[in-house]
Amino acid sequence: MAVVQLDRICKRYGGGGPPAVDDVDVTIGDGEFMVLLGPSGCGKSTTLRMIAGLETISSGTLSIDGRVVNEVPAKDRDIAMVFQSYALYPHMTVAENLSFGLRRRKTPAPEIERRVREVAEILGLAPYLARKPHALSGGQRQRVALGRAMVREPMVFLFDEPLSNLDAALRVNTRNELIKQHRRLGSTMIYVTHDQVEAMTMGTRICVMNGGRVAQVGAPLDVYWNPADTFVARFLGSPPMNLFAATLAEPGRVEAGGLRSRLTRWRPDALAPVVGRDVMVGVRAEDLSLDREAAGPEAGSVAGRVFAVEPLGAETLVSVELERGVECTARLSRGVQARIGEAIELFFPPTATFLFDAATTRAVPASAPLGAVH
Amino acid sequence: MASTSSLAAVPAAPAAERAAPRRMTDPRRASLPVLAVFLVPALAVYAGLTAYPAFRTIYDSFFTIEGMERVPVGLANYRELLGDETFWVAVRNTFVWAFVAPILDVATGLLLALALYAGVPFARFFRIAWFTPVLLSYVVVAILWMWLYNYDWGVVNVALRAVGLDGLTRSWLGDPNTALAAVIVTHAWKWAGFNMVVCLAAIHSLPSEVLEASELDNCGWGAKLVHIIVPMLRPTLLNLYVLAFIGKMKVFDLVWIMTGGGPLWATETVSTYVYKRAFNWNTFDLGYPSAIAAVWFGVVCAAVLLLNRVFKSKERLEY
Amino acid sequence: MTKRLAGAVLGLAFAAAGSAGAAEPSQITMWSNWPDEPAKRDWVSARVKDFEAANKQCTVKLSFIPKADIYTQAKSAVRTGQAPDIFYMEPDQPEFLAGGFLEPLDGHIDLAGLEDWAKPAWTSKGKVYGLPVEAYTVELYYNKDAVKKVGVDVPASFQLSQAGFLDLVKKGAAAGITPVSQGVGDRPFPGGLLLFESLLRKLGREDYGRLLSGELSYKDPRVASVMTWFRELVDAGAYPKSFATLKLGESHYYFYQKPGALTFPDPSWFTGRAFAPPESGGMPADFPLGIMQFPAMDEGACPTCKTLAVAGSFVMYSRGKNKDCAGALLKSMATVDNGTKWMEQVSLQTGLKSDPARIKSPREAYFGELNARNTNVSYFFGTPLFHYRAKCAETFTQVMNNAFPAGLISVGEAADKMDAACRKSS
Amino acid sequence: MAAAIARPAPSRSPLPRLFGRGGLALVIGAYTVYTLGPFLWLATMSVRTTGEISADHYAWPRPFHWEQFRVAWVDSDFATYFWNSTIVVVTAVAVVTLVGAAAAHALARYRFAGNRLVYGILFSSIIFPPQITLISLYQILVDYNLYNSLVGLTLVYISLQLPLTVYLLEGFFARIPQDLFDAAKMDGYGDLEIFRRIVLPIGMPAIATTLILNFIQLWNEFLFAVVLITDPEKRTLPIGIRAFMGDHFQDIGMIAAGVMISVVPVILAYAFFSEKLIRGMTAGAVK
Repeated sequence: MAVVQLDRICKRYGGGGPPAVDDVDVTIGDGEFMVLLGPSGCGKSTTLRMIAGLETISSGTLSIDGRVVNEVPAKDRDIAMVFQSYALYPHMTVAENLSFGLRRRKTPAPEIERRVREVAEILGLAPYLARKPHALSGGQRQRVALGRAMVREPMVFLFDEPLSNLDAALRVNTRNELIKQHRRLGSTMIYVTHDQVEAMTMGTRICVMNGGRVAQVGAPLDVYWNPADTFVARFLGSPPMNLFAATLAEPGRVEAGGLRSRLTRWRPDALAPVVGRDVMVGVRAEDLSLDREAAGPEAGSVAGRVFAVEPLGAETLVSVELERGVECTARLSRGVQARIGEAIELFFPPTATFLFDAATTRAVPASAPLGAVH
Repeated sequence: MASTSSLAAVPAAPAAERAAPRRMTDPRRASLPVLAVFLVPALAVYAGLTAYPAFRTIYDSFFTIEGMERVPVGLANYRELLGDETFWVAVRNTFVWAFVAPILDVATGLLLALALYAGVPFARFFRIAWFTPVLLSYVVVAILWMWLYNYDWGVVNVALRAVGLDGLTRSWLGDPNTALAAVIVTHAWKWAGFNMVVCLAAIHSLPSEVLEASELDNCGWGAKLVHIIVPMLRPTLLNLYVLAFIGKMKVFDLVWIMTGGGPLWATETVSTYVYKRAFNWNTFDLGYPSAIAAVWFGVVCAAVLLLNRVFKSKERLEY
Repeated sequence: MTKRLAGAVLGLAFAAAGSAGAAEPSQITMWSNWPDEPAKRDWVSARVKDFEAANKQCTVKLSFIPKADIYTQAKSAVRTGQAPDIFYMEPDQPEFLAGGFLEPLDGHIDLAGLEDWAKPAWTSKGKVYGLPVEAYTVELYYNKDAVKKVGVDVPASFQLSQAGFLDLVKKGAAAGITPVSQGVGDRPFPGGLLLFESLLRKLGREDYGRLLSGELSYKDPRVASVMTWFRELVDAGAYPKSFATLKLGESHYYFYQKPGALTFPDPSWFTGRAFAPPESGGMPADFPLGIMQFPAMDEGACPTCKTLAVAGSFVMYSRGKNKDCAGALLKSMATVDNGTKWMEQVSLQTGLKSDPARIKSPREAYFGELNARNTNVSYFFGTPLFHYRAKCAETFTQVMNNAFPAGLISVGEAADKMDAACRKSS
Repeated sequence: MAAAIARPAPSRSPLPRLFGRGGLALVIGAYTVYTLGPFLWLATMSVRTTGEISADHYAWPRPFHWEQFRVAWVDSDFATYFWNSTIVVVTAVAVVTLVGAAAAHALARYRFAGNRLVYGILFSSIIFPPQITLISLYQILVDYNLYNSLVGLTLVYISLQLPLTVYLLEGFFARIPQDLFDAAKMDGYGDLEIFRRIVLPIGMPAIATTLILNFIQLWNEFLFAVVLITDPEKRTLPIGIRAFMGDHFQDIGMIAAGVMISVVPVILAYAFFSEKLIRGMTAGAVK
């Protein structure tokens, strides 16, 4: 159990260029399941590897449980890590893989035996202890990788996209398994992924990263509903949030192309700094509907022509072109009948409107909380 | 040699750098003592048994060394080399060999590998059979092929006579027009199997999807070979070529035993000439052969760099 | 890891040290050629055994090593003080003497035990450096029956004329019998034997000497005429087709077993191989062996000339650690008695003095014939390779030994190449 | 025969049928005769006397003179040569593999200034014509009292095969995923232990390949052996064969028997290990 504190951590590689990790300042609480989320190259894996001790820290301090560990080698940090590739030792059996780290730590043999048995039981690996990794399925390998971390009973678990090599069904299973183990162990876990579903479902908090910097930290739903900037807004949510460029001519309402919306969440003084400036208006796909009534009296709307229809079974994605180059996607109910080329108008409640400053991409703080019916 | 400075640096300061924990946290870095443990044995072997003798050889090339006396002669050995007819003949022969023969080696190896890949029965037997020549020492290969090339009862001439081509029989190793080719063929015989094994390994590692895709594209065997297999094996083939090239630039044993460089210097290679000048001429001068060796080392290095440049191949042999 | 490695290396080093330490202080080493010539090998072994029996304080480690390997190894070994105390050497490797690696034998052996004609081969600045065990003359062996069969009668002088020899070659070729069994597959000189013996008889000793010392050009009309005649022999098919690759041992076999040839020019150490048991390739007992003189040249200055040379000799290493034992061994070898034994057992001349009266050779007939061909002859000392050095020697090997007798180049080209490499510019 | 394989066949059938069973069989048969024929010819000669051989070089042995092998074995010191070759080659191969693997691992795994320089230096010695170092090497061995000793020859052999070993193993080791090293580090292992417990076992296919290649090359090495060893008791097999040839200058049958004695063990060893060789070469290429 431990608190992991990243204090203005930076990572620069030789040869100039922007830092790979820039001024990351996060504290991960004891027993927390923190997800580092972001697109590839955003610095999340590098951050994780710095925590693991597999990468030097260029500047800033990293402390675990109050102890500064910048200069402590990986093996002495009492951290276990599950790799994306699992990194199972191909020449060892499952049992040997599980016990490899313990043997090094001079754990007594009966103790090793006991822990390996226990973890194997928990993860359902008992029948495979004598096999080598190449004789295991992908899911089994993943569980061995997890087990290898678990037998160590470390203060902190690190996961580097551990599910990305699994197929969809297995991924869901394993996700639940991980959540279960987190609950059982109560250890601090830091989990890197680029998959927002994993982030939303597993994390007690998520930390969205972009370009080496932390874009936003918070509870999953909080981040989802209050994205700090357009990047977070679009990164969380599938399909990504629709953004429309507009100029805020008057406080309270905005019109651009086929978009029409009232800004009821902002008091005029909140909007004052952006009046007359370029803004981005955001609407999530799931807030768009064909039903004007449901969207309420001050409903906003977008109008355009359908150019793509993707029935997903449970729902249907309809893509609409408002004018040349301006598109939006709506997540509509499965019964919707839309034909390509057809003119269409979609409605959304004014309380589901997001507003960003186009120049800074930062969200314009709303006066009233989001009030959509969900 | 640029190497000496870095050689000295590694073992020189292990203690001073021991307290460098900063490095320890990056698994792609290692502290100097660790690096030293890994590298020093190899570098010591290299320094003591390769670099030092080579350096000594280059140093010797500025002397005339008769018996116990060494007389510094500056660049005289190098100047003499420029006018040495035999040396230039040897260079020509070696170049012919080094540039042409590897094509033969690699092409044969590739085609054999393809034949095995095509899934013949008893593939394992053939693989061993075709590799057998690689296992034989040059001494044995030389004896065997001198018998094969024997004018009176060698297989080559016997076969030619058997099919009525008496006119083509000749003393293959004794005729300056055929001697070099005859030795090159022998060398290729020995090495084709090696190239076959490497090519086979490389073919096996080609992604089968690509080959299958090419079949869907209605791609014929020849087209597949030219457009798919050869381009995909390109790094392997080029590396084999360069390795073979280096081997041929040094070729010695076979020539020495089979022809001794004759007839009329037709098979003289740079290596046999160096050896001849160092050990077989009734003079003790080591300076001149050292000069040849030094020049040749430069030439081979340049040629390898040039080949790498031409092939633009950063990829390495796939093992 | 490294510990294990170091352990392995140390272990090996100890093993080596152990074996080195076991060596006796009075042990000397000796390298001899002739691993493949039993008669000579036996003679050397016997001398060493006799010596060891008589000198308990010395032991000899004797190895028989092929000649080429001895030269290669000795060449590196002398430079570094590692050469054996006594080793095999021939006078055509003068660099050892010139380099100061040989010990003068004057103080060690009784020089009176050496034939006077043999000493010059090893004499430098008044001192003698080698024990000339093996000496030879260059002879023309022939198959009596085969020569008769092709219709040539060998005259009572046992010497054909220039035209007569050409005739012999042509008749042999016409009959499908190779006229001259010879090959240069593993030796640098056999191809030159016939031509240079002929040149000697044409030019006489003095001018032949000038030719070999580079004072006389190969363009000299007398030389040219012999070379032209020789070229006729070649064109008439004198040599086997396999000339270039035929090894010395094979050319023996070629001559007296299969396919057979009329003549075989060879130094008189011919016997070392020929008198080996027939089942391992030696001469059949009933082979009609004859020896004739090389043909007399038209207007030749010296039809009775002949090359005499010293071949296998033993030399002492100047930096040897045990010169007393080594000297004593050589001294024990240089006796009339041992010379006689050599003649008896090896059927070959020697530079050691011998007592012809006591020779009881099982090859009496052969010896008689060899002696007969060597009465009333005047000797020229040394083969071309004894006189030639470095590039000139190499050119001799490639051109006169190989390319010219193989018919690969013309008389003019051969002369040009030889002059370019050997002619003294002065 | 090369042309026959390359001939384009306008077919889109899978490989085996590409240019017809017949053509393929012919090519394969011809090439097999080409590689094995000379060898089998040698084998027949090894059980025939020289007299029989010169009567007809291509006749089937009748009767089989197996005693030639006995004579060849007894006559010459093949037992000694075998033993010497075995000691020298096995030691050299073991040491060069270990030393080369350590260097290859460091070069493949660690980032440090001069990494490529060291690699280039080590590899460039593959270019050295051996004659270049022969004489100096000889002098150096003498200086260290290693001349005419099997230890000296072993050391030279190690240096001879080092570049190839480093080259082959570095290529393979570089393909071992970094994650394995990271995982081992997290598991608490140091650099040396990782080398021993992870790199060596995982690199086994490639190591097997270099073992075999080094073994073949050193087993047949001639030039250095002839210059550096003069004692008949210390001769290795190739010099032994040469000496044996010298002893039996025109006894073709006996030479053939001697050659067979020297060659058969290597071929048997290869037949036994060939799967490993191929697997090692393939293993590196398949990730």
